[in-house]
Amino acid sequence: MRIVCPFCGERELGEFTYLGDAKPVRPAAGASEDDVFDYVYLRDNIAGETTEHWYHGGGCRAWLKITRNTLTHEISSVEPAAGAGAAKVGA
Amino acid sequence: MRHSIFSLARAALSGHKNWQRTWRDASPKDHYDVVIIGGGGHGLATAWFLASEYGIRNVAVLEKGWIGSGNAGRNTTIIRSNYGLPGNTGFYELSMKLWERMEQDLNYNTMVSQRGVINLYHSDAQRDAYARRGNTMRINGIDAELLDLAAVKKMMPFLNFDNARFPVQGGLLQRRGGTARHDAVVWGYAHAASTLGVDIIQNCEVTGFSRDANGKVTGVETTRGKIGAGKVGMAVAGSSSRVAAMAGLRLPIESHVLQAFVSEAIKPLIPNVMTFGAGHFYVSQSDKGGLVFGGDIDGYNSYAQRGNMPVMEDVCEGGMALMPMIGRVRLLRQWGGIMDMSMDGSPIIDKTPVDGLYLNAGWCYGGFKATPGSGLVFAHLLARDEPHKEAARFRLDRFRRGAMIDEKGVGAQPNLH
Amino acid sequence: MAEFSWASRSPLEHALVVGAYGARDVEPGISLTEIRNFELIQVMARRGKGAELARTAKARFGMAAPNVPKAVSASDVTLIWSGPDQFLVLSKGGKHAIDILSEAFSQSASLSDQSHARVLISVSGAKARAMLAKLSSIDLHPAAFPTGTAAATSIDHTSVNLWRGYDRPDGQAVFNLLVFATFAESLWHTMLDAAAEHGAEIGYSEELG
Amino acid sequence: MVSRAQTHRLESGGLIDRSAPLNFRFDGKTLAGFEGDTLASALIANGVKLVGRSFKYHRPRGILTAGSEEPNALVELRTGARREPNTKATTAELYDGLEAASQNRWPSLRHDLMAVNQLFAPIFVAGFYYKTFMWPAKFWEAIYEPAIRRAAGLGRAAGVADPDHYDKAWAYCDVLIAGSGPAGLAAALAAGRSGARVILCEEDFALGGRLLADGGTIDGMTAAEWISRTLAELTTLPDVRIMSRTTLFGVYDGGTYGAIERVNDHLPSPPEHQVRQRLWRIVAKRSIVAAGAIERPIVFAGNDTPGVMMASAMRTYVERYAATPAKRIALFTNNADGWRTVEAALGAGLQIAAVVDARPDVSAAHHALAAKAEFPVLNGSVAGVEGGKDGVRKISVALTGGARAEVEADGLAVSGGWNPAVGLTSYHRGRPKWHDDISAFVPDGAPPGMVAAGAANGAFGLGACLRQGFAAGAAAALNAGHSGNAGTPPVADDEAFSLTPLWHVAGKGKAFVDYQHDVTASDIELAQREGFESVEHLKRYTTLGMATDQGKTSNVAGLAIMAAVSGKSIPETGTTIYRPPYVPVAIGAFAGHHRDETFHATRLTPSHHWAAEQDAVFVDTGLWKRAQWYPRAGEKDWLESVTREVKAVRGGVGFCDVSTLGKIDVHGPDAGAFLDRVYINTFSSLAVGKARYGLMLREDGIVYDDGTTSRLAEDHYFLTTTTAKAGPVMQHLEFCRQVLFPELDVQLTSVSDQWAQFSIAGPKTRDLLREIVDPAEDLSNEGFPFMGAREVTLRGGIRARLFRISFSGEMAFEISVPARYGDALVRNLMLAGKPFSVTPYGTEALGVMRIEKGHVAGPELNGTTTAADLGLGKIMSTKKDFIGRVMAGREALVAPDRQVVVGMKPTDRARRLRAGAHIIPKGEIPGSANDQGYVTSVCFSPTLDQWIGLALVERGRERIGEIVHAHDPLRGEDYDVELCNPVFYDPDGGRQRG
Repeated sequence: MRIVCPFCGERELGEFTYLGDAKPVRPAAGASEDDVFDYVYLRDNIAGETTEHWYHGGGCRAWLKITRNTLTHEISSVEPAAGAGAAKVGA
Repeated sequence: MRHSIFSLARAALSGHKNWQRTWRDASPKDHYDVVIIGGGGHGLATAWFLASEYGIRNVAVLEKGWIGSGNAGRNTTIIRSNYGLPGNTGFYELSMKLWERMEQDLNYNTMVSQRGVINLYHSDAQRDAYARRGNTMRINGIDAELLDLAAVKKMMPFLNFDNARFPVQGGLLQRRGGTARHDAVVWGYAHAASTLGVDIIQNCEVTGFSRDANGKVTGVETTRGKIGAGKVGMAVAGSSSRVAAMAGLRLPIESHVLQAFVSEAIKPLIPNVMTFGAGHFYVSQSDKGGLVFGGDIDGYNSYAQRGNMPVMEDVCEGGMALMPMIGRVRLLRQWGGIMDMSMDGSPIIDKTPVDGLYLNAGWCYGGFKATPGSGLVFAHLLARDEPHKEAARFRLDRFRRGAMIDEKGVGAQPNLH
Repeated sequence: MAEFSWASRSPLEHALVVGAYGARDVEPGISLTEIRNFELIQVMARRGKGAELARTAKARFGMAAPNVPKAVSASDVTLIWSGPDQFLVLSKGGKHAIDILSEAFSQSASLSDQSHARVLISVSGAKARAMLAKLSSIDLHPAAFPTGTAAATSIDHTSVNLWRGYDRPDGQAVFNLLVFATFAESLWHTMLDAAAEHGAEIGYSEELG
Repeated sequence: MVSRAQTHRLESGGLIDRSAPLNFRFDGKTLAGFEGDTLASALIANGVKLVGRSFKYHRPRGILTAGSEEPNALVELRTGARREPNTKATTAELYDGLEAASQNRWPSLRHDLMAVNQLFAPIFVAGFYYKTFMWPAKFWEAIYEPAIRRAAGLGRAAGVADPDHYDKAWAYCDVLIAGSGPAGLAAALAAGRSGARVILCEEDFALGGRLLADGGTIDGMTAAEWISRTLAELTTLPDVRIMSRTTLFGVYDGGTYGAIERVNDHLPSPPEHQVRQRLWRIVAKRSIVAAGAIERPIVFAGNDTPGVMMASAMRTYVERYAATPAKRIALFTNNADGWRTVEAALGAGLQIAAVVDARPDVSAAHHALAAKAEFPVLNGSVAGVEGGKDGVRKISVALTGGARAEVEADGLAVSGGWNPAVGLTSYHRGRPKWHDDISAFVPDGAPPGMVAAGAANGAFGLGACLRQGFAAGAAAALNAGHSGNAGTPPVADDEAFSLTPLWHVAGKGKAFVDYQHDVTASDIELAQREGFESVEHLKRYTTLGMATDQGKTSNVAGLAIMAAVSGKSIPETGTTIYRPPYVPVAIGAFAGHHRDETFHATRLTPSHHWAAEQDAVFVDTGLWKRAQWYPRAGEKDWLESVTREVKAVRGGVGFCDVSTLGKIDVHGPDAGAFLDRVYINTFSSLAVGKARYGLMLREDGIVYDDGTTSRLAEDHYFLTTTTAKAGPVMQHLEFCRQVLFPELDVQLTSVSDQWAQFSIAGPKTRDLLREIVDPAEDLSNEGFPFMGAREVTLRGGIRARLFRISFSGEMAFEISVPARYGDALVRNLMLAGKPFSVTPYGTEALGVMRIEKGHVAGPELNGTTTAADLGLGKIMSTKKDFIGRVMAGREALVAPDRQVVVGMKPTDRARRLRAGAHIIPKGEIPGSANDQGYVTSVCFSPTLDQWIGLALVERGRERIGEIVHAHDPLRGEDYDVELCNPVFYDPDGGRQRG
């Protein structure tokens, strides 16, 4: 697989580490055990296009949101995580 | 025809014209007591145990392709019961005991070969972890031996002892572990189950579930029409999430590619099954002579049944670190199977929140060796509506309760298990 | 009271043997040179301070810090892109040491001293690309990796910063590698293995190229 | 001049260099060949017909093909450590002194006793072993299996370490081309002229593909002339790279391709500093598969007799190698192309015995040729072959209409048509499409960026190959962004291709489909009868196509026969899934440089070489080499050394390199708030100049990592991790920073390699430090209290950081200096420490002291324990959100009967403890029901003068003082231990605060 890092350009798979589905969002402080359980354990595990967290640890150390087809491994989009670099987010 | 050297000789005289189909090529009936989705080893074993142990013979096994076309036909054929955590230990030993009588049970030679499985260790910490595991096995009546360096050298003089990056210090050996001929296991269960009246229906893909007013599953919709069922059991590791989704369920499972490799056939070189403790590499040699080996999963969710190159290299690096004598042996074929990677690395065998739907999933790497045990405990669950005692910890709600069975201790990250 | 010496010791001091290495029957195709004793500061913009950092950097170094994978040089300093909103400051002689830069960038960036965390190796020669093709997955074709291109990448599963400096007087391309100090000896041997068939000239220098 | 031995070598012609004679040995017999030969062509030139034995029946086999599709002619090439089993004689390049041996025979190739298997052939049918060898159960491992294993397996591996080196490299191009035949060369011309970066891979050592044997006229030149002109032009193009002896074996995601270059396999051994083979990962924007087609056999009785050869192979040997497989040749064909072999044979002055053509009509031209050369053209099929070890003697022909005929011949050329090489195009699980006009499967789509051209695409005419190749090359270049002028395409005529499908000639005697695995037509019929109708079942049940030739000659014939017996069409029957690699690849090549000691990189601490000078014993921890202990003359074992080191620390002062800890600069205004969310305890409240122990959980509530973190400034924390988790924790923190909490203004930088860090411990620590640290620095308990952390100046002006933290339980500091001063610091510590007999200590002594002190480490942080299990529940804040807080509260993780950390010591003080023993209530018989925990860490405590340990035990903390049973059946040990407070040493901590 080749991933086009938005900061570094196209790089080989070995530079990246996979975390998993980027859809689940970490519940805010005070969330119930059920909500956090859902976030930590349950997955759609889609056969087809899905958005995932990847880490360019062997490169610029940016976390990326990658939309990839799990049937073909084709990658349709790569975006930096909200807090990659010095991006100003929220407050 | 009952199999024996005599029947074979008789058949030879008649030019093998009289052999029957190994299993009946059945067409779907309107209704079965139990419908099992998935014509792999687990599904067929479940059907056979339902028929032979629990007297339930009005059973259908539905396979979307040809039987054994999933992970049953894509694994590295290893059998062992060297697990360390309560839940796994007893279950895999139950499975091992069933392996030991499989050929007589099925009247089919599945080439169960108890040539020994050794996990090599390369550090004191690893030795201590194996000691803990081996003692768990012994306490549960399972054979286990902790070998020191001298014993390993004696057993496998061909390993790299002299200039290794991570020298071998010893190993945890289970002599009763070994290999079996994976396809033969599928055909053997199909043969025996079919003989007892089980319908094996190939090229029949499940496209949905029939539910009644209360949401109870009453059957399945398939590419060969609706089929009614008293109970429906899922044994579709690799596709569990997709099939469960048809019933509105989300599972603590991800699908990952695990590659396997086979070398050209060579004369006997490796006597047993070995796992390298300092890298991703395990190997055995098939009766045909090929080195059958593998390593880590590719590391990202995938339903593409093919492997990528970095892992292929990683596995061969492990092989060359452990035994540089295989450098000139050629890799013949590379393939990939889709693993049901659960959130704690252990399987799930349980009723689901959907009435009438039963789940057998999350096998990670353990699927093949679990085949007979999985068949028995899943049949028990389907027949009795309560878990078999050796599967009592494989409940779906264990994640919610915090009762994970995490042999590797890596937590809810399936690609690390 | 004992008298102490505080000799600075390069992580390659043990492994680096000056002279020829590998194939002798050929004209050495590669020269491998370690550059010793430099200052290297990691500069990372604080949240929302990217623009401010850029301004400060321009004022400080008289040139814009790279915001894409490039390396730019002035007489006394090289700025190497190392990731989004961050760059490395490579210099000698203390003019751009951590204390001084921390002062200058206190409002816009977080700085970490990496002077001792990296080893700097320069690879050049007719076979440099052939050798690096065994180590690096980066396309170093002149069209794909012109002078001044930088990459944060990996060699042997270890992070490195790679950039193409000014060509040698003889026109040969020069590739600079910053590698982690504790990996350096191991990587050095890997580089020697990759270079051996082409014949290598080994040396070290106190001068930044 | 032609060596006398080469009885089957033509006086002239061919691409061999008669001025470069080579000697080689086959089964001990010395033979001669020429440069440009393969082992196979040289054997043929020497009149050798019998080359190998088959897998199951050990039938005599000869050479069937002239390429990598060869199923029969497999040899053990080279000797000793370089022996390579199953090497195809048809691709092995001849070199002077080559040694080859036939395989899978005993005692000799001519007299193979294993051939008795043929007598049992009626029983050894497909799948026979599934039906027997079951009784008694124990006999499988003892008797049947070893016998089967010995009989199977073809060649013998060397069994000792491969002495050669391999490496791996990356290459990039716009257009990658597989194959240097007419289509491949034309593609390279078009793409190269357009200005694209081109890589062309050819597995042969000579470029030209079928042109080398079949010739032809291109642009009015001979094929040979055209090849040399084309290569000349290609070398003038700046970015065209031609890689011969290189096979493109696989295609992976994102346009990454695998190729194997046989750099030095044509030499007895690689020259110094050079590799044997190199694995290439080629990244290409576009690729063109011009890998040609493979001629397929026809299945008939005796088709495996030595001397039966593919028609195209036979003319390859005649035309390219000037070697004559036979003197009097018969041809069995179902297509016009086979006749080329007749033309080639006649051209070389060989005799044609007859042509057996299954087609109803043979062209007038061919009839004329037959008349001219005076050989009969028989309309029908070959039904049997008389012959054996020494080759073909007679062929019996079933004539259309039922009559039979016999033909005397010493060689039979067979052509059943051609199968496009669809491997590469199908490796992403693509299924090729059946084309009736050529009765073959042709690529139907391909992985992204790939197209097939020429014979690989079902275009069998020379003109068509050139046109398709050229067009594909131009298009690929354009798609890759190069629009230069591709010029004019090379031109040639298209031969007529007519074929009548014929797969299997029914008749008596074994008719082989898969030669190497001895799969016969009747095996396929049996499989169908038993329900193994799916091609995947067929393959698995009969092993069809699973041999080293990967079914290149057998798969299509096999499924055609299956189609016939099951009454389906060939497309309905379908193909199996195509799997890489295209040709078998040495495992060593996939490993490259990463084997033996260079399997993984090695990390060295700043004091490594100093420690080596002290003869330290090193231990691997992750990638690190760490000093484990420092033996001294006269010490009899590690225990004595470690005990001395511990006593020296507890009684005086010692130091240990702890640079392997992960070190992370946490910068920014929100650094404190950030740490509050990743640690279970609070750091925003930590005062500048102070250090604090911190514990991290995973989001699932299980302990992840621990370490001390110091606040060096308002907006700067210095965080340390365990050695093992340094990398993963950095990744985790970046995830928290970039994904989970992007609103926080915090920056992270690994400074692990920047600092050389040493723990200095023992009552005399201050005395030693005062020698090192500038006198102006206040190191008193007041000036530098326990858990203090600040920058100091050392004598000589070096800046350093001091942390008053203790892992050993002694009065201790950790000192860190910039890494290149690490070596100097150690030497200065030794110098300054002389008066206090300062003692360097290793990881073993470190471990002993942490166990004495009850500190948890790796064995306790095993990924299944909670903070409470480790006795650290009390530091978990309840006032804030942090990673893992909620999941840590799940019922099973807070259950009262969890296994928790507790200390233990044997009731018999002399008893040695071992980690991994299990804890059973005293007096009970061990079983899964009363298996209450296990020993995690043990050591001999010099301080308590006995073995002590830590264990995870059910309700352990409530059971302090209880005598329990340590059960260790693996090591045959059983003994009583007393559960106790895990802090064995200085429980109130006075020493470290003092």
